[in-house]
Amino acid sequence: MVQVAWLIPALPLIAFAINGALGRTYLKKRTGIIANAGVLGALVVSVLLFVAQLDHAEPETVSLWTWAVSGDFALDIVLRVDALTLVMLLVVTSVSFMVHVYSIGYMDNDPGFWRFFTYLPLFVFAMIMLVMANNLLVLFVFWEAVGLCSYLLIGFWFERQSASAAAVKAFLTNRIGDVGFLIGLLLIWHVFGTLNYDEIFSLAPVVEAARPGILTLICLMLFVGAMGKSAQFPLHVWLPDAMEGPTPVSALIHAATMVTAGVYMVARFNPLYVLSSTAMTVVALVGAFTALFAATIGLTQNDIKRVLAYSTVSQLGLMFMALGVGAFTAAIFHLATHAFFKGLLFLGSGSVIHGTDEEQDMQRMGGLFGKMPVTGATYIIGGLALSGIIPLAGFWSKDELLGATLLSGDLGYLLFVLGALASLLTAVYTFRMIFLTFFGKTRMAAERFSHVHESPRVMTVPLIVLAVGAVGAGFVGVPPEHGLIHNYLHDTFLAAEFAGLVHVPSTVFVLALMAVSTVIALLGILVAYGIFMRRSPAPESVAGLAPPLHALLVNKYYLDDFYDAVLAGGTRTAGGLFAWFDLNIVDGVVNLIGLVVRGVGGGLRRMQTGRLENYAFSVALGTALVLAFYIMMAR
Amino acid sequence: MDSIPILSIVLWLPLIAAVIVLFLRERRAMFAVAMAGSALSLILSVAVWAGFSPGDGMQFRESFDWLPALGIQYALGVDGISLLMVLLNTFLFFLCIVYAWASVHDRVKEYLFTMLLLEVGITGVFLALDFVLFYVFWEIMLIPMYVLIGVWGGERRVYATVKFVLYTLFGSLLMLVAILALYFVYGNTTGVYTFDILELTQGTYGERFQLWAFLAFFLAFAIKVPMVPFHTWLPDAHVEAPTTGSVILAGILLKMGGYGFIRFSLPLFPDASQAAQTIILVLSVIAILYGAMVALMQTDLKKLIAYSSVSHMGFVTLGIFSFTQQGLDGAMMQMFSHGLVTGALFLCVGQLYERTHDRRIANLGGLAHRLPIFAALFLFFSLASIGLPGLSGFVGEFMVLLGAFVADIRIFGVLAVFGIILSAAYMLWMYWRVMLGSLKEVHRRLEDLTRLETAILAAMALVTLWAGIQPQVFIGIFTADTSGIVQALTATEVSSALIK
Amino acid sequence: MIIPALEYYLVLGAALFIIGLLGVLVRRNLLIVFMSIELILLGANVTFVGFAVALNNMLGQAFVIFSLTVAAAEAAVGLAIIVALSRHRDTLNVDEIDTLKG
Amino acid sequence: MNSETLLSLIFAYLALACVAFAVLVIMLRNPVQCALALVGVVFHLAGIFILLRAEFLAAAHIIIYAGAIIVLFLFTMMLLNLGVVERARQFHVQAPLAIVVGAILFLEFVVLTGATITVGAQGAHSPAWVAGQGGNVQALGQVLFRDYLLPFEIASVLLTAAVVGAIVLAKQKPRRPRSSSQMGVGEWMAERYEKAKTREQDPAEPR
Repeated sequence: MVQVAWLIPALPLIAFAINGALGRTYLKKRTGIIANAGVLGALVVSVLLFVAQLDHAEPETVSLWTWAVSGDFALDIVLRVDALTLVMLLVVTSVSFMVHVYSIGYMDNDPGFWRFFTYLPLFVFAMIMLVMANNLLVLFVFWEAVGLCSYLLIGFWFERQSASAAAVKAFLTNRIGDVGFLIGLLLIWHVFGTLNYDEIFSLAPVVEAARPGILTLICLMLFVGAMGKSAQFPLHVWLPDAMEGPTPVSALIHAATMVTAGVYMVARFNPLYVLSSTAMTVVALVGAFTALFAATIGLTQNDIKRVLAYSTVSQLGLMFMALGVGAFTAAIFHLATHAFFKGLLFLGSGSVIHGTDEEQDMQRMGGLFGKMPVTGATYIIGGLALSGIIPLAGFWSKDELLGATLLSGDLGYLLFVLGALASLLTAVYTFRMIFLTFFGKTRMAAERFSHVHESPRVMTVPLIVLAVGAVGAGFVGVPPEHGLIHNYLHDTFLAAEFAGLVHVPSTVFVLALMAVSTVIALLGILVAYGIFMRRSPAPESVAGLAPPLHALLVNKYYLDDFYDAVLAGGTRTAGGLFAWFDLNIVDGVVNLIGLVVRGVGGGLRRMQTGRLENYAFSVALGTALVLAFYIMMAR
Repeated sequence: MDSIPILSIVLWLPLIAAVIVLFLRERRAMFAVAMAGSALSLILSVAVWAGFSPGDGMQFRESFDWLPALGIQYALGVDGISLLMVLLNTFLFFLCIVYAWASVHDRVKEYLFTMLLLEVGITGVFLALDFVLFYVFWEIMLIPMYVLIGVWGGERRVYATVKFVLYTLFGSLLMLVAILALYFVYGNTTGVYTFDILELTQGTYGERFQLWAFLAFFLAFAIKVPMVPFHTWLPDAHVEAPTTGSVILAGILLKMGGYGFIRFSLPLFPDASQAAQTIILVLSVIAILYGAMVALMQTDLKKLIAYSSVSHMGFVTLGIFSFTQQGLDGAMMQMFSHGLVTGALFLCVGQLYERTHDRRIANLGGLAHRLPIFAALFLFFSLASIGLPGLSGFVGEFMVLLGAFVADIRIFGVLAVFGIILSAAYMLWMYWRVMLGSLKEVHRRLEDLTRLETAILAAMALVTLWAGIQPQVFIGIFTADTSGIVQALTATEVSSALIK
Repeated sequence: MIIPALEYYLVLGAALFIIGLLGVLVRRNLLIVFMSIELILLGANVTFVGFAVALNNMLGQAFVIFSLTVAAAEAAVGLAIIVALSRHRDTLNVDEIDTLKG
Repeated sequence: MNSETLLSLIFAYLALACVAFAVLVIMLRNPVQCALALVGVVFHLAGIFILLRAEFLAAAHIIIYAGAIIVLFLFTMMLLNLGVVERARQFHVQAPLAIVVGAILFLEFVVLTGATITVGAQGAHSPAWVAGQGGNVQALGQVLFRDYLLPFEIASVLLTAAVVGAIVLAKQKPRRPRSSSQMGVGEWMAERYEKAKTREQDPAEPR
């Protein structure tokens, strides 16, 4: 069964190839069908494979071809199928398929329809390969490939300067992370002499014993890569801007799948991370800080997609926090549930944008629930799941990772407080968004409000399906610590257990925690209700409570401006200096030499009268001198 | 196949075509002959590849005495290193001549003659197994290049050609001196006076002599590569050269420098190479970062790509002077990839220029609206140039970095990694300003690529993709030969360490 | 076997050579410059034949034949150039012909 | 007076006459006279060759130089009508310097001839061998057509090339707008004559 694993990436790839070659001239609208078929095929094969592998989650591999052999460096392209991969595959292919279906409706009137359905399967292919990679290099290759797709799709509406700018920003920020990843990869090659997962994992304890500290360095470098891809502070700046892309893209790439690649990577390298407590602490702290940091910004954003983007950054921060305390299963669990409800929220916001004729500013919305009931209902489900209301998906996973954090020791208390605060703010901004969008009196012009409509079925059906997922996906983790996903991933994260990072909570603890997190979520919703429903329209008045704080948050702590001025501006200034140096100094020296030679030549040129007899005379004179010299010497 | 002098045929076919072209009047006929000549040359070099057995040293050798009194032979042969270069060379020349069909209408006969002559010269450099023959080809190639830039070039072509020729001539004259010195030193110690490259490579030379000879060779190759600070001829030459001239210049001419380092500098002067390692590594890293920084601020498309070449070729020298298998293989792959990708980028710029008659980035914008096929291909090659994994550019850079990490010169590797951020920055920023955003009024009527132009770029794109997905196909050609060089080098390292 | 001694012939050759050289150097008329060049060749011929006889080697004499060939060819081409030149530039004055100047 | 003295005397006369005529060649104003002086040089040189028993070369010199080359010179002069033209300054400004250098060179030659030249090994072509071949002409023929046949043939190629070259050069039409292609030869010569006269009278004529 595992031998057909190559079909999973191959089918979307074939769809990409067909659409890319024929889409513009021949297929046009039919590209949507082909892309959907390809991704559906991948989904079906993934499910079949999952079912077939359900009872034994031993890693299996499928060799494809030799990539390169150079001296003692040898690398094959190998597909890996194990528990973690299969979980990721299921999430990726199912969400992808929903987004593909949805996009047929959403992109219907776009002149770049075929282009969209060329890029999207390419992304799915790359993402599938990313999770199926069996060695670091292939992981890196597709790590970059998904970044490329992200670049292409963010800049999809390339006539907009802001879209192109956002695309370049995303690519470059990711590149900064990738430099860390690449250095980590090279260090692994240098230290381990191999890039294969299993070999690295089995050698890790030996290496740690032989060269203490090197693993910390490697883990931190890899984590820099993860920070770039998963938009962790301080490399998070690209993700909100990435909302310039079409909304299905935001749902698929910038919420459900690609941005979780960092989480996947750290989880995949758990045998390395558990050996370095420093790296783990860094991961946890960065994650927790990002979670809170992004949530505060999310409170003040008015663009519906930007709120979701900061929410994504925040949720990814929670996942990293869980990874950092060794709760790998909880992190992956949250990754999976998050994919469903965040995908749902994004698609819902896309539906809103679609129905309101490209309106993204929540200040000009309100009261939309009556106009678009399906979207509104599913959106509320997604919001509840995100806030962590029992028994929706987000509750189980968030509850579990908060619990694991609390149990992880001294640092755990701090992390827990940060995480809980982030959860509280999450509930606040989520319901701020819901209230501002769907409830209260509308703030739209009457003329426009009358044109608001529910989206077509091709878009609402995916919403419903994802809403079902957002409700039900959490049950794979029930009962806590002993659910389906825990058993399934148990072997993958065995290293954490060996390292003593897994603490089994008592039942009382679990129940108490459940109560606490429910209270937190409800509290958040209440606060949002109090501010944004009862005193609607509220944003301005809220801002008036603490103007400096509000300004700070609205401007995202001025981090973007700082980067723009210092990093981009600095690089440009330096580039200008270098260019000047090259033109005037380096080339100047060359030209100076040329000038000197020319000057000397000009002097000598005057000797060239051009008259033959002068030349003949010089010859004669020269001969006379040579002979004179000869005669002198002969004496 | 032993009985057929296939290398000679590959080498001289374009010359025969060139001579025939001289006697033709019709443009169509001239192109037919030129294309046939270069296509046959390409096919035969692929045939050589098919018959080539990796790791068996020099193959398809031909030799007969030329000036036996002086130990000069006409000797040809290929190993993996030169085979890859020859393949790249014949491939690019064929495409360039096909491209010229659509773009060159001025002095066609002279143009084709020059191009074919250039092909002979460059192929000869890679095939020659005799120093004199090598030097002859090395210099002969300058003349058609000079003509190509000087006749079909831009406004400041005279300045550019003179600079190019003087610069390279300066380097190669020193090399000639070193070759003669080598000849006499080898002859004095062994009594055999020969210019045979393989035989001279077997010899061992004193440390002082190595240092001086290395320096002379180094200048010639460093100017060709070009390494910072000998690079300033490159932007000028590229900007003024006609499109095909730029393609050949970037695609193959620069590779002669890297080839020279691998073929001559390392085997002939192992001790001197070791001694110069640090300096060259520093220069390489400077080239990578400095070239990228300068490229960032260029306003002319061709200059930008020219400086990106400086940056990319920095990886080549970095790889070579890491003295590791991976580094050398990476350098080879980087040269191959750079030849394809930068060649293709110059073709793209040429096609753009034919349509807009402008190369200043500020005057372009939003061209993707009118030129969708072009936009896709241009993006493809820009990404390949950035070193996107899965395309050929990545393989070379990655393996060079591997080499740097293996050789414990990690600091250089780490610094070089930052070059890849900068390369993404200048390429994507350029692409954004040229292709994306809103279209300018003057460009409303541009036409997209013709089928022929698309086919040319697509052919290059396919090879780029192939080399990125399955680089082993190409690495397998030369890795055995590079490993021989590395082993010889490390052997001397060990021996000199023992002496100390 | 050579009367008078070889040196005399050599000195005669040298004298002719020098006189020819002087003609090239001092005269302004291109035609006369050409004649002076013939003188130089003649000087060389004397030296050749002198050596040939002194050394009992016919090669020297054979070489004079070639020297004659050169003289004839040179005269033919040179005079043709003179004709072309005088048509082209209206002068046979050597110092007015200075296009060799860089 | 033995034959040796006699021969020496003959040599002295011939050599002095050669030098005298040569000096005339470079001193006379009228090119025609120069050409005639050159004939004088050649004839006396032929005498010297006979003195050296190189009869064939003597004849060849007279035939080729006097018969061909100098005639060619005279013909050119007539074609260009130069005999009349040359009344301008005849000698170059560098003449005094050149004479000094020439004198020094001559002295050096003489010194070298007297001091350093040693006669090398004797060749195979002794007078006896020459006589055995049937004389100078036959001997030279043996050497030229047997030992040095290829160079001889190449020399003929050179001559052919020279002939072709001369024709090409002389056939070139002047590039001036008032080209002589429309003029008859006489008209063209007349025009040149006028031009030359005006130039001669013009005091501002460049040196």
